[in-house]
Amino acid sequence: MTEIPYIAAIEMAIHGEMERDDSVLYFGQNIATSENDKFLQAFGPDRVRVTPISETAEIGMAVGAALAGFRPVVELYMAEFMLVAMDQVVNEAPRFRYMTGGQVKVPLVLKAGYGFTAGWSGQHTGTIYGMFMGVPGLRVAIPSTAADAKGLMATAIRDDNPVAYFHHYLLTLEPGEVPDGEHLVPFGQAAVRREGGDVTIVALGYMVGLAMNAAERLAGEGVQAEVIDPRTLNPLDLKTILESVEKTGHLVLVDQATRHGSASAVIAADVADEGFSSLKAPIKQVTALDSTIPYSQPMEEYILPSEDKIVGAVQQVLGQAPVTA
Amino acid sequence: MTEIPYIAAIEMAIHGEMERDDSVLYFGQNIATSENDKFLQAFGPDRVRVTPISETAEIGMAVGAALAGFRPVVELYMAEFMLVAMDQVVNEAPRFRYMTGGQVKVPLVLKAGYGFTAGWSGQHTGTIYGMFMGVPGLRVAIPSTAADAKGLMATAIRDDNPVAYFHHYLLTLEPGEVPDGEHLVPFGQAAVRREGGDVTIVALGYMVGLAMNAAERLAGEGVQAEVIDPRTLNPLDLKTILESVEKTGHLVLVDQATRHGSASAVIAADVADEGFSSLKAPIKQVTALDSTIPYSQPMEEYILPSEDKIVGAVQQVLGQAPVTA
Amino acid sequence: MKQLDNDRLVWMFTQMARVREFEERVKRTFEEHPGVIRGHTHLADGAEASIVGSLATLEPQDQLMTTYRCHGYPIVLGTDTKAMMAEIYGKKTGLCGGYGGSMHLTDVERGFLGTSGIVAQGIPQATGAAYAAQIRKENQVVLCFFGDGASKQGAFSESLNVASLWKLPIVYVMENNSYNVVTRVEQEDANAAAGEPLAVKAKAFSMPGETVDGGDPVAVYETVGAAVDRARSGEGPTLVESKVYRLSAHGNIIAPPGVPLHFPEHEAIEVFGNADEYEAAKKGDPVPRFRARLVQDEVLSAEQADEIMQAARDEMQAAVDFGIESDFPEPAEATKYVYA
Amino acid sequence: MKQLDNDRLVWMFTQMARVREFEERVKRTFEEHPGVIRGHTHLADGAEASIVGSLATLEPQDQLMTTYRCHGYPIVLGTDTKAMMAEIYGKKTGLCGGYGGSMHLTDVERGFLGTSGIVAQGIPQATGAAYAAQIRKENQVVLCFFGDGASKQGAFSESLNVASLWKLPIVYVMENNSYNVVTRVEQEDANAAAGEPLAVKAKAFSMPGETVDGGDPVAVYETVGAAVDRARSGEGPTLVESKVYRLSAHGNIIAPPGVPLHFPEHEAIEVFGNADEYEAAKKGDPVPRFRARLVQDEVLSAEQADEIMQAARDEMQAAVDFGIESDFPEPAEATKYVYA
Ligand SMILES: Cc1ncc(C[n+]2csc(CCOP(=O)(O)OP(=O)(O)O)c2C)c(N)n1
Ligand SMILES: Cc1ncc(C[n+]2csc(CCOP(=O)(O)OP(=O)(O)O)c2C)c(N)n1
Ligand SMILES: [Mg+2]
Ligand SMILES: [Mg+2]
Repeated sequence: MTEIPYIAAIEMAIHGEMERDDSVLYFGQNIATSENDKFLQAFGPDRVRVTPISETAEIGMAVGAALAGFRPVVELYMAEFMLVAMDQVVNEAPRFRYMTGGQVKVPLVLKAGYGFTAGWSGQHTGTIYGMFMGVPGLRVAIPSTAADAKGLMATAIRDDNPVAYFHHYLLTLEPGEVPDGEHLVPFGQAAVRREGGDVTIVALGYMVGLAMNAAERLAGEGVQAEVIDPRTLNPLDLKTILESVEKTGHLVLVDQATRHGSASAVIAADVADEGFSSLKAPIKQVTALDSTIPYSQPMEEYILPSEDKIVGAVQQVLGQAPVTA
Repeated sequence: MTEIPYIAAIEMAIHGEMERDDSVLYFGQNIATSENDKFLQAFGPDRVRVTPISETAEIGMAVGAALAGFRPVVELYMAEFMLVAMDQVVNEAPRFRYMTGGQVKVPLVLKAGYGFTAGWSGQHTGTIYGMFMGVPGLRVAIPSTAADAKGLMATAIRDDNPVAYFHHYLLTLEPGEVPDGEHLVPFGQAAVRREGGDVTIVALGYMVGLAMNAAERLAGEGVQAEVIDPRTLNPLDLKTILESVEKTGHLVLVDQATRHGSASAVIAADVADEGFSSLKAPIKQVTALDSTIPYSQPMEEYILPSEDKIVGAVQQVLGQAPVTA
Repeated sequence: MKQLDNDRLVWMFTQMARVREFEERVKRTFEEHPGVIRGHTHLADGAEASIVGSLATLEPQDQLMTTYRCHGYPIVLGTDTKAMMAEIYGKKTGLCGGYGGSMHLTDVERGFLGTSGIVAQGIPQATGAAYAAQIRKENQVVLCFFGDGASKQGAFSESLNVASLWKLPIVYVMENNSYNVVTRVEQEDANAAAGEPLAVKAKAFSMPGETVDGGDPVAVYETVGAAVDRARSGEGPTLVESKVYRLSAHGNIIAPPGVPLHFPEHEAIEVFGNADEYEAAKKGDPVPRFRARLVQDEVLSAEQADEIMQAARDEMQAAVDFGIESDFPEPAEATKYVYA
Repeated sequence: MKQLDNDRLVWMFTQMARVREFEERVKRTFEEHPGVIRGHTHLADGAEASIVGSLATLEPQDQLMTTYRCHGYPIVLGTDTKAMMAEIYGKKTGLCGGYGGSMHLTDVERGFLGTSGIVAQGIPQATGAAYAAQIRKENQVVLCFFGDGASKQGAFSESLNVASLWKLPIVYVMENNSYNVVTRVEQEDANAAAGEPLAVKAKAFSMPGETVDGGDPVAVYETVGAAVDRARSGEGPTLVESKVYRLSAHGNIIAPPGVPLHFPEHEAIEVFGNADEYEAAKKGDPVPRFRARLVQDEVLSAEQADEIMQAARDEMQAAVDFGIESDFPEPAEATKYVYA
């Protein structure tokens, strides 16, 4: 175990997989432009390349290189930049295997940061994993800790399917204990971050930290919250969530996305079907308000989920607070 | 009232709005390439233009023309073709008004067909309105009848926000009674297609027809289903749905999209929150299976929602059928 | 580039005949077996010389990617035409098990990595395969086929820039058939509107651009062959504009179930009322044109040519029969290949 | 194109001075008022001559769109610099009410229709505004600004093809500052790698392409002016490559809250260790260069030039004060402009 920042854990995983497997490539914009780059030094310009600002070419080339037997990791910086190349992500990479009747596989990783709600304003702050979650053939990972950042990236690179790997910008420098050497976090296995019998809080990505803080505050009021971090949205570990709800009878979901564009809604709908009989109260979602993210800090804060809003939602489902829609 | 096909109703609305308002433009691929084109003849080459296969330019130009005071309608044919220009749809058109502090508006309509499950295979059959539903600033319409096709298109063109207008390919030639002259269907007003007290079926787009047939079959078994067609996903008329669920206590949603990429999940989540106390049984969704759409007909049918599956889901929520997940 | 000896010329003619006959049988299926072909089908008739001339330049280790208009290439590569027809008929014996259909024929073993039905999206994919080829260092070249329309899609220019910058071993073959569905190239392309060849686009990427008569398989072989040699020797990519004329409409009509599908007349006639253009193209049909040349040059006798045509007819009759007689896949197999 | 008389030259220098001073004050804000500017801020220092020379060609009815590197243009158009600074500080008195911030300055009344923070996406938008101008027939021209990097994005080529095909009244001004963040243009552009100017890209669209010294406002005025004249007379678009050098880093450092933001050294030094390049660029700084020329040509005296600089300093001090003193918007106003 070593304590390193979240972003270093991601890089460690890419580095480790590149050492392990010659077929792993790493390319994208604004990486490895100088000779001092450590990836370039370690793996050379065949496997590590800076690309032009051409996401469609970048992701399309990743598809082609994957079809031809490689395992590309594409550095995209911000998740929204995938939007200019969305067809490759949604309608190409995850479909080739299927349409060819299993003749090919398309192992690639799209590394994309999201949710940079630090004054990045309307076009760079989106939490858009919800758009990818339901795409058949595409895996979606959303690490919330440095250890998972490493373990999910390593698993993503070894997975034979295309993976959209979303790291949260506000976690970039967040330190955490990370296992040394090989560390794989399996896809489809949620982490129970905190146990509790009164309410289940399913929190996504960066929201896990907020939910943990809210849970501590609630504990001070005698409410024991179980905090679940699904870690991957596809596959989704619904089982762990259902088991928790069976125990607690109450569910609050926390997602930085806007409500109708959230992944939390999709999870809530699954629980409203398969976990209905466990539920003692409405399923509440704490999400961003239905708005583009504003630049100015007080307005930005108003739009986003917060510890207060999580505590409020828990109190609501437990009948401890007046219900205000 | 005149009986005309769904597609003719859409064209009638565009034609009518172009007559009414000189600022309405109509452009896109493979339209108006010959002098015989009726839009070209009526409105001339300034307002009606064929474009190259360049969706990013097409939609981006629509944004620019809208900023400059026009109301473009972009012919996109298949909804998936928007994916190559997704940034313009998701991160540009709906954000400009907001980011400029209300200085501009971006009235435009993206006319896109979806769900062509008639052997169009993996890349042309998607039901992807779920990706757009949660985008703040973007309106989403999904007409299921010829009359609504006309009325929602007219409203879309007059709306001051960008609108993604999704018409279903399998409805193209479906005839329906359409009001003559001006006909506007307001956004955010669901249609109750059939009244019933036992179960609420919320069906989206083409699924409305399947749901109506299923409801007829259920009526034969003594089950009265209320069938609701939301008509627009943003704004969503949750009120009508909640009122119905309050009456029936049971909810089934039908969506041609895959489950985790569906709009029905988002609606289900809203009901699991705001309508929880009305619910007597789990909320069931009838959606496509989590798969790319195959070419071969027997496999295609296996993946898609059907009347049988709707009837089965209703029987399940009413406790009349064995629950098999 | 190897010289084309007589055997090779006969081989080229044979492949052209096979592609033509396959496409004829696909088209006839709409009448002879209505309802068997679903969705959208795009034919290569008229482009045979371009396809065969291009693929004749390849070595066994080479690879290619194409568009949805994809029937011709695997035939030339040696893919079983029975499996191809069965795929187009949606049968479990199909090349892709009935999962893909007409638009997505793929034969990875023969280097045909697949297609995209989304215009131009295969261009970056082929470019990625060329990147893979470059770093694998096994002397591979990738051919990337696409239409004139596709060159108006951003994916085209993004890819050609990278390929030129990285000197990737790839040849971009633009099959310019003067149409994008019902749009004529002058209506959508600034070069065409200005009277320039589309190959001029290569200049934007500091890359060579060539225009060739795509109705002449030998000319195509020479032009693409020079580009392949260039690519193989590490000098980078070339854009080849191959001028062809498709002899069928863009695809079968687009209609919901219930309406019988068929191929309408070519857009020159149907949309533009320009039968002359179409008739002129018919007169230049590359298959009889190449046959006449080979017969005149005494590479083939008329009888041998007829035998080749007859063999193609027999082969494709067998393909149709096989496709019709094959079974559909099991419905529940539908979720089999969603994930690897 | 009008001749530049002395008044106009002085006006141009004044605008360059104002832009420079504004950017200096934005940059200093990171030290003087830490935490006030959030997110990502991109400066135009080094591009003043290009901006002013370009905008000097416009008539009142004309319009423009730019990238996130957008501070310079509205200053020249006459937008209140107080409102601009307040926007960058996130205040309710800001040009966009605090909704947009540094990357999205917009002043519709002055023809500045907005910006996109997504590379190259403003190019089709400006092209659409030019389509609107063409059919409105009020003699308008649209200027579209973007970076060298943006020309590698599909949106660029898709747009230029349509504009040329439709002969739209637009001028594409590529500000080639040789960098896309930390990537040098030769590392990402096939033309640059081949030693060709980026203006050669215009050939792919059968459109004129010009390269101009973007450090010389008069040269820019003449080149862009000729293109504007051409556009206004209905002859269609032009691509102008304006060679500039940005004198600051791409933007302030990218870091989560808690880490104080600032502008690092220019990438030439920070990433490539090439201080010589940067020093040479500094020597060619367009603001003192133009000042020297005007003084030498006796268009201005040194004292007058100093006065202009001082006035710019005073104006921008007032802008900073105004921005600092202004209030934040009410939080609940945040949902106000989601829908029209
Ligand atoms: C991005 C996208 N836009 C539109 C379409 C619809 N479409 C299918 S084929 C086609 C024409 C393509 O023309 P061209 O590239 O010249 O190829 P051709 O069919 O002539 O061989 C179009 C517009 C599509 N498949 N993808
Ligand atoms: C589609 C997209 N990809 C990547 C980015 C990140 N990005 C922001 S500015 C920039 C550099 C653009 O370079 P250039 O076009 O030369 O403009 P400059 O900043 O040099 O003025 C990049 C890569 C983005 N905003 N949008
Ligand atoms: Mg074509
Ligand atoms: Mg630049």
